[in-house]
Amino acid sequence: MIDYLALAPEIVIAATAVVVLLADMWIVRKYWTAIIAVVGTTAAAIPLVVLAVSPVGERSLFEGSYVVDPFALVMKGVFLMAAYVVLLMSFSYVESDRYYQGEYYFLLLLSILGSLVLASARDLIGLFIGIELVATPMYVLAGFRKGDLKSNEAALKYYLLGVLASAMLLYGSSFVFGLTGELTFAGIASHAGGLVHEPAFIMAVLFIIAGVGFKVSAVPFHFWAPDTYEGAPTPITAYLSVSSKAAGFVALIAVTYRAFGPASAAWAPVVWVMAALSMTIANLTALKQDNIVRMLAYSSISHAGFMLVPFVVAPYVDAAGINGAVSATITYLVIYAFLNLGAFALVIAGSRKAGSGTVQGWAGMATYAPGLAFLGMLFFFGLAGIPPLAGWFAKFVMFRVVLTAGSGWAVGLAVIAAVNSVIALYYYARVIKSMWMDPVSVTVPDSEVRDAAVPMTLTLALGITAVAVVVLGVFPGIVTSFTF
Amino acid sequence: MGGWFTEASNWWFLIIAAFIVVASFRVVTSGNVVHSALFLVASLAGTAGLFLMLGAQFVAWVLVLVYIGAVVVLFLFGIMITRAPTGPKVEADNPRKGFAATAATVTFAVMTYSSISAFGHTEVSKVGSGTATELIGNQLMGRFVLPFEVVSFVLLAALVGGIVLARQDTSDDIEEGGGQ
Amino acid sequence: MSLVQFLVLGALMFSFGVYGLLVRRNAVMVLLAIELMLNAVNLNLIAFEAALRTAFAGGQVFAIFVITVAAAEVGIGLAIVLLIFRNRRSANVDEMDLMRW
Amino acid sequence: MVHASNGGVLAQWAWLIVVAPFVAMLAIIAFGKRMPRKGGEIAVTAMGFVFVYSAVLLILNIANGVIFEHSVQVAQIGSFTIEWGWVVDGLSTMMYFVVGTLSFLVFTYATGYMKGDVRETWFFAAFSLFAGAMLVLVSAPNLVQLIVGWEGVGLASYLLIGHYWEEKENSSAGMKAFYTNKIADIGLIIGAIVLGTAVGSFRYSDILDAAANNLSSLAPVAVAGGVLLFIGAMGKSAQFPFHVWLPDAMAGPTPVSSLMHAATMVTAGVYLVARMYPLYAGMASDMRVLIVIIGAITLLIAGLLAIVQDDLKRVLAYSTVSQLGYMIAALGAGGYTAGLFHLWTHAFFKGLLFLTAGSIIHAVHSNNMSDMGGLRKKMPVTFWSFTSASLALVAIIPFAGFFSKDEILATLGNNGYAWAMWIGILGAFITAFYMGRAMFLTFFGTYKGEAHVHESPKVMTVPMAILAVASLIAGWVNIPGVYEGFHHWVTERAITFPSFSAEGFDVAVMLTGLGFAIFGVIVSYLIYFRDADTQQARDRVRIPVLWPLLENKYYLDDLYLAVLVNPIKGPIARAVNWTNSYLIDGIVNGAGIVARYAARIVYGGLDQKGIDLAINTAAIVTGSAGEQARRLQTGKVQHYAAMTVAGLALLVIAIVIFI
Amino acid sequence: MLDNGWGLSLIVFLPLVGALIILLTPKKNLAAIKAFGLTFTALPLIIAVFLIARFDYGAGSAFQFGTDLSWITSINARYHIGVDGISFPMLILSTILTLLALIYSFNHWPEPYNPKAFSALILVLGTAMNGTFVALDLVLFFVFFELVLLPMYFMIGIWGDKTMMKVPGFRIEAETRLYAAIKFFVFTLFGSAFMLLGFLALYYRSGDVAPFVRTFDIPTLISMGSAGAFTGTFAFLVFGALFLGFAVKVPMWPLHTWLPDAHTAAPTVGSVLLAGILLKLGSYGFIRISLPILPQEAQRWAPAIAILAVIGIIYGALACLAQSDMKRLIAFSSVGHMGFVMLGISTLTVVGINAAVIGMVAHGLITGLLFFVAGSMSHRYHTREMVRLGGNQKLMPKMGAILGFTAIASLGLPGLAGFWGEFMSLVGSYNPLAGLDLGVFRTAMVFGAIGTVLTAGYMLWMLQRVNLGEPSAEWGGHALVDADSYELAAWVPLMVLIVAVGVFPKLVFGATNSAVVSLVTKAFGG
Repeated sequence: MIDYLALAPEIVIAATAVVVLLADMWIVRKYWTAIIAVVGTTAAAIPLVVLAVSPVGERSLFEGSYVVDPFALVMKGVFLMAAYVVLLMSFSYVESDRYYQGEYYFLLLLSILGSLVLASARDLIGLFIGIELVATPMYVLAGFRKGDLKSNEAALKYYLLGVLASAMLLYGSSFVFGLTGELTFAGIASHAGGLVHEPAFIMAVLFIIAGVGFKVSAVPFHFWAPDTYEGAPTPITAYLSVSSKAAGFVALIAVTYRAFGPASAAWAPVVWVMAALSMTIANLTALKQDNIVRMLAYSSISHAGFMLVPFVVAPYVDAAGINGAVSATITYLVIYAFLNLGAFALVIAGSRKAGSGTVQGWAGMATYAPGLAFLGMLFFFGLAGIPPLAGWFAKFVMFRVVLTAGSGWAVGLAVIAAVNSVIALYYYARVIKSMWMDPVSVTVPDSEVRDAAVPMTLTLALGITAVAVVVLGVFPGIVTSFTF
Repeated sequence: MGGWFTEASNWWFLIIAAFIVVASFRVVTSGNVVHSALFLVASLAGTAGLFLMLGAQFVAWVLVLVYIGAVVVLFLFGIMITRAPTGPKVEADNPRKGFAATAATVTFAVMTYSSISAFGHTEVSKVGSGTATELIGNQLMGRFVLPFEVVSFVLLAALVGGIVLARQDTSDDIEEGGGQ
Repeated sequence: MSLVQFLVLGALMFSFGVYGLLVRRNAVMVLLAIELMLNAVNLNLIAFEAALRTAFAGGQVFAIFVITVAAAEVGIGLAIVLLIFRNRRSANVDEMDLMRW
Repeated sequence: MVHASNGGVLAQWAWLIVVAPFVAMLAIIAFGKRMPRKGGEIAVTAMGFVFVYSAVLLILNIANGVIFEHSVQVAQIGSFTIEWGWVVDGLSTMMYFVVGTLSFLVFTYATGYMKGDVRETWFFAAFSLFAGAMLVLVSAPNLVQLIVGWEGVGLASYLLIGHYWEEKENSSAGMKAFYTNKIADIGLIIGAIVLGTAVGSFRYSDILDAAANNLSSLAPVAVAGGVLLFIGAMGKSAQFPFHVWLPDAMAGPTPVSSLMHAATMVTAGVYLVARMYPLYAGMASDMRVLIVIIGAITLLIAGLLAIVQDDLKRVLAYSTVSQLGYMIAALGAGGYTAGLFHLWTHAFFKGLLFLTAGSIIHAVHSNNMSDMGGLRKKMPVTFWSFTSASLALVAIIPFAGFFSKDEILATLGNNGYAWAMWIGILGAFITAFYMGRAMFLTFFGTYKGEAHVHESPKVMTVPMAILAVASLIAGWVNIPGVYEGFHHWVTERAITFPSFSAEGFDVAVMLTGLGFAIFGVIVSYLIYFRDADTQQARDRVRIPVLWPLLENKYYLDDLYLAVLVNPIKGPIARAVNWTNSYLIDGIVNGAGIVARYAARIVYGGLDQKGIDLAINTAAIVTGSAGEQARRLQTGKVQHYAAMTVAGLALLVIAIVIFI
Repeated sequence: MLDNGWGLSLIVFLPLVGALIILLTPKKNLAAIKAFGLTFTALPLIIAVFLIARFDYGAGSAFQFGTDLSWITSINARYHIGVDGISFPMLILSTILTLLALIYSFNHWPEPYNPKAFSALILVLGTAMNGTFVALDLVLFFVFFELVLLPMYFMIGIWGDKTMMKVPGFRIEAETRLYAAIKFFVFTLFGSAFMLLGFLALYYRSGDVAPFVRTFDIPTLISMGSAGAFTGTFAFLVFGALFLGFAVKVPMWPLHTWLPDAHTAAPTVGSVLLAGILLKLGSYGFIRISLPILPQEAQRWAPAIAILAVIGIIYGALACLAQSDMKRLIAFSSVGHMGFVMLGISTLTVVGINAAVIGMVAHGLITGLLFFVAGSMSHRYHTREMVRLGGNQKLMPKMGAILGFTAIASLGLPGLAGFWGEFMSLVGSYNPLAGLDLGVFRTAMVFGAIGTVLTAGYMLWMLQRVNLGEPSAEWGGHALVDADSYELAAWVPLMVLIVAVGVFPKLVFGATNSAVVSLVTKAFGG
């Protein structure tokens, strides 16, 4: 007997997707599809809340291959929230270009469904399918600006490298299956301890981590990210940089801690290297970016590096420590989600006003769009981690975990992270400087374009994220009460 | 090792494997797209044969149907539509063959080394007598029903997405996009 | 039969796939190479299944999923290639570097 | 400390005399501009009050010695206590009186002298500030308060020397004075810290008690502390080699020179040494010889310098330095009373000398004696005052200076510093010589200036007259064997005072000193009276006795010139002058230049090109690293795939090897 | 009611409220903006004055008016605030300076003219500064410590000096304000990143000590530290991390290079608050956190700190002598003065640390005032180049007199506020904590004393070049407006305080002494 309540959020989203698809056939005013999507997303939150408050702590389905526990619930909450904001961002954007609106929202919803599945998946097949369902619609959506060569290119790069990633993931999974005869993470974990020194096992683990590394866009598996982010429609970029990345981290947490937990000695060093490289290389590259979206792409890579940092403590800490590490990553994810969504919403609004998406193009925005400039201050300094904006706490918990591990390697990584957080400030501040302190750029279009009001939905998205950024910065306990 | 050749099935394996290897090699070396596609068919067919040897009839036939039946045809369609170079062309490959070969070799070495170290002495059991298709069915409908349902959405997404992307729009879209 | 022989064969196919992925200029050919890699995975799974005979036929089930998803991916991939070909009259992947640095 | 009383209510309210000047200063700043005399009257009133009150205290002290001390705690820092307070004992009452009297008179004089000055109000405000600070210094019961007053007078002198700051030289002179003192103050401050830390308190009483009881914690640092304090004193009292600031300080208005740079402020150092006398007499007695040496050197070279000056005020300035040398030497030699006594007398006659000089400059509009001459008739009061003061300075019996200087010489002689005594006697000769020179060049002969000369107004002449009398009688308060009141005043101290009595008359020394002085006058007369021949006719009639001498003064002249004058006037003095202006002054100014140069190196070289550059270079390196890093992103998807595969392969190999 | 945490909370957050209200008021309504700004900076001062009356000076070592509420439960970071004798004077100082800064800017809105944003920034700054001084929880401290950055960054970057400057090391020329702003930001962030690591390391270690609960609570950590909980290489590194964070802020040589640029570029009010309060955050951090929590390490590091401090003193003075820019000169003088503060701290003695605190207060008052005056003068003359100035005393007697007064105070004239810090820190370094190397510290004392001379040197030199002499031909004819009522309103209180603290240092020592005594006895056993 299946516990349908546990599956309710997924079912609601799936149903919404189907409804959108069907509605798209008959409805003339396409924005109804968007409204349906929003309603569905909101509706999906209801069973989520029910599950959250229900006394049953953990619901395990299909012989433990699908589990709904607090972790899964929190992540699903994040995914729905992100989806909600992305939908809000999409409205005006999709209208402005001639898009297949119905299909757009349909695919977006399917990707969301994938992320929900992923959050609960506890075996390799579920993991694989979840990742694919998150990714496949995104391949399409990345190329959704069909007329735009950049968009096409973005789609192709994302697709090819994504499939390569899947292949690696699968190859690794096959070996894991072969070595353990298990597919569920729990089962794998029961064997993992004895296989730490088995080359085949290590190879398999690395292949899987590599496959997942694509999703979280961690160096050296990040190459698709900047180009795809730049080329894809901005709301999709936002989704990629937040939800898709979060999905990747869910998968990573699943495989590393749940499946290969006992073998952390095998993967922790790899993650160490990935984290260090991601933070450093991405930050250095971001210093040189003029296109804001591209800059944000690199910044999101470096943030992935920061989120990877807690993983490295796994070999040194007990179960409680592991939980702390997981919580740190999730906390980081949540805060980062708000910040980055806000930043991209700002990019949409700002680029429209400034008629350009480059740092120089935004020069002097404070003079004609002080509101946006102010929000920019919130989001970019938030990403830089300046108190009292939310970002500081994300870094804070990250450092906290690393230092509580108290191992030399971990502390070393912490120092690298500290230095990087300073470098990062520089390129965020560059945008702020251009917005606030530079004379108005010559490329700014004439006044009626530039004084055009920001669309209501976009304003809503900006508002939600901005409020979240400030509130979470002052009362981070709100996040931790869920994630810890 | 000597005993190895005494098993008839190993001889069969050698033949099929050689076939597969050659086909696969040609897939990535032939300068002609159509040929590549057809070589892929060949290597897939060989794989299906191995599946049969390993007693996975159901999967074998799925492979034959889905791939050879659908995918490769799809490929050929794609090749036709994109009018990809069908004749042998010098520039079918980019000049980074050396590096690619090295990378491939390294990959192969790593995989082989670890395979041997892990499964050097594992035997494949019960050749021929395949897993009951019934079992697979039960599993798909039972324990793996959720992924099974979800994968249908993957296919749906692929379907819709494929249509949206591949569909020819009114020309002005392209010009409008082509610029920026 | 030893398990290793199948694994080595799979490894070979996978490596060919990698090679093709890296060198082929035509996007369709790249896709073919990727199919090769996925097929290698299938071979592994089946072989392992044959060696383990798990109660839930994990290997074969997994293989079925892989095949299905692979099919879906191919569809998308070809669509993207088609789209690009329309816009730039070429399907060569190494000509696409509008976005870099 | 015989019949000491606590002075009663008068002593308890003595803080009023410290506060009064500050009140005056604020009042002047507030209302001065709107008042008829631009605030001068406020200042004079306040000083009048101080004068009266200090006079009363002095009388009280003479009647029955007062010893009173009260401190208000203003901060408690760990074991240290910071206190403000006031002391009323023999020493301080004497100083109160000196400061009070001189201030009152000079302020009154200044109301006339500064009339119509560009910044009259400002002048009186600063002047009151000085008086207040000086009284803070004098009334201090502890070293910290002393330092406060000490720097306060330093500030006042900086402000007043630079009073005419439109010309850069004047403000520079003020700065020079401030720096020189500040450098010396390093000694004072560190000395205070050393002693205070050793004793655990900054109070004189505690420190001196410790010194008297040979406190073990004080023993190792006593000498060091003494030396350091003395360095401070050297700065303030313009002792060699810190004396360079005083002549330049003459850039200030003359009343300032009179009150601060002659009568009171410069004696602060002497006062400090006297205040700490038991320390020097006791635990730190090893370094007393240093004090004597410094004093002797100073009195000699300064005296020589005075000879070659043309600027009247500079003559007097060097003379002040030299007299301060006498006092210091006396204190070093153990002449507590002698030193203070000379301080006392010197205050009156040197103050007066400057006032007269001021009055002359006021009339002649020039500082140079070459623009003066023959003022005897034109400014009689000034002339007679000058004469009286000069005689006092030259130490002609019965003028004030005679008694004090004689006592100093006697002290030096009897306490085993004969060499110093002879220097002192030589100094007496030199003093007489340059004073005579100044006298004759200024008042005799013909007037060489342009300005129309006239006697100064009453407000200026009256104080001069008073002081003229004072410089006659001031010395009579301590005639050994006759009346030794002064000695008793100043030994009324709250601390166990090393017992000694004022030096008795030493006739030999006295006569020698006197003789040398008179000799000096005669020599100067014979040299500088020469330009009196313009008046021969009249003189011939009036003083026929003088005639033959005048007739044949030439060969005498030759003699003097050959034997005495030329050597002194010529090489020696000039040599000293050269050393002074090029060596010592050069060192002082050089220090400034060096500092500036170092500054340029530090800032231009190290800060901007060094540290800053290093840090910015780090930034550049990061940037270029970014430039390289972004090159990875070639835009070719297969490069990406390749790098990915390569990266993964490397990771795998690394891990497989390392685990 | 006010002394159970409400008072302090109001002092801290009222300015922030004011900032929000100002942001909501329309740009055009200047009067309202001024009114709100005044209200929300004056109220904290009033409350502070009220608290002065309620403060228990006998128990200056105890944290008073405090409260301790849960904030971030998951990491056991709490909203724990309170003031003791050390932080209380600093709090008062910051409330006063914030108010005066606002009053001053009422008729000195810097370019680009935007009173709304500008006064909002001042208010936010006020919250940040007050908060840092009352925070008794490392996380809270960190948040406020960092919150200072944003407003100051914008203040410098937007309202700063627009002239171009050659950036050392780069080939490019940059606008001073932009260069200075980012430099300030990056430097401080660099330091505080490591400071944060240090905090977390302490947090981590605090779990190993009874009651085995990891905590950020400063008093708890202090009691642990004084019980010797943190030792060894660990503590050494932690102290180093904290040192980086605080030393950048102080700033200590050689981490000072952001300071001259920031001060030169910042608008007048910015420089005032920067010099007046922000620098103190660093030295305050040393006294509040580094010393008591890591006493053993403090003793290990003390000589190094002393040496750096003395280098700073001499170096700053020499750099001042090389300046042609008036504001820059004052900026460098801060390096020297803070050097004295750090020298006092490094002695680890009651005297030294007391000296440090009063030194901070005095420097806040004096240098704040100096920057005010310098700002007003460059406002009049449109230049800060001293060669072009001169005769200011003639042109603007009042302002000249005030400048003179302040400069004299700044060179540490006894009887004015500046003296006590220098003198007592010399006293302290003559006799540092038992066990510290006498040689080092007494040499430090001598050099410090020499530093006072150099200080007098450049201050009087500046006066001579700016105030004295005949006005240069450039300004001879001009009738320049002398100090106006707003300026006097902002300056006179400072002058009064300078004299008051100088004559009656108990105003500060009365509060600090008992606190410092208990600090030293707890941490270093006397």
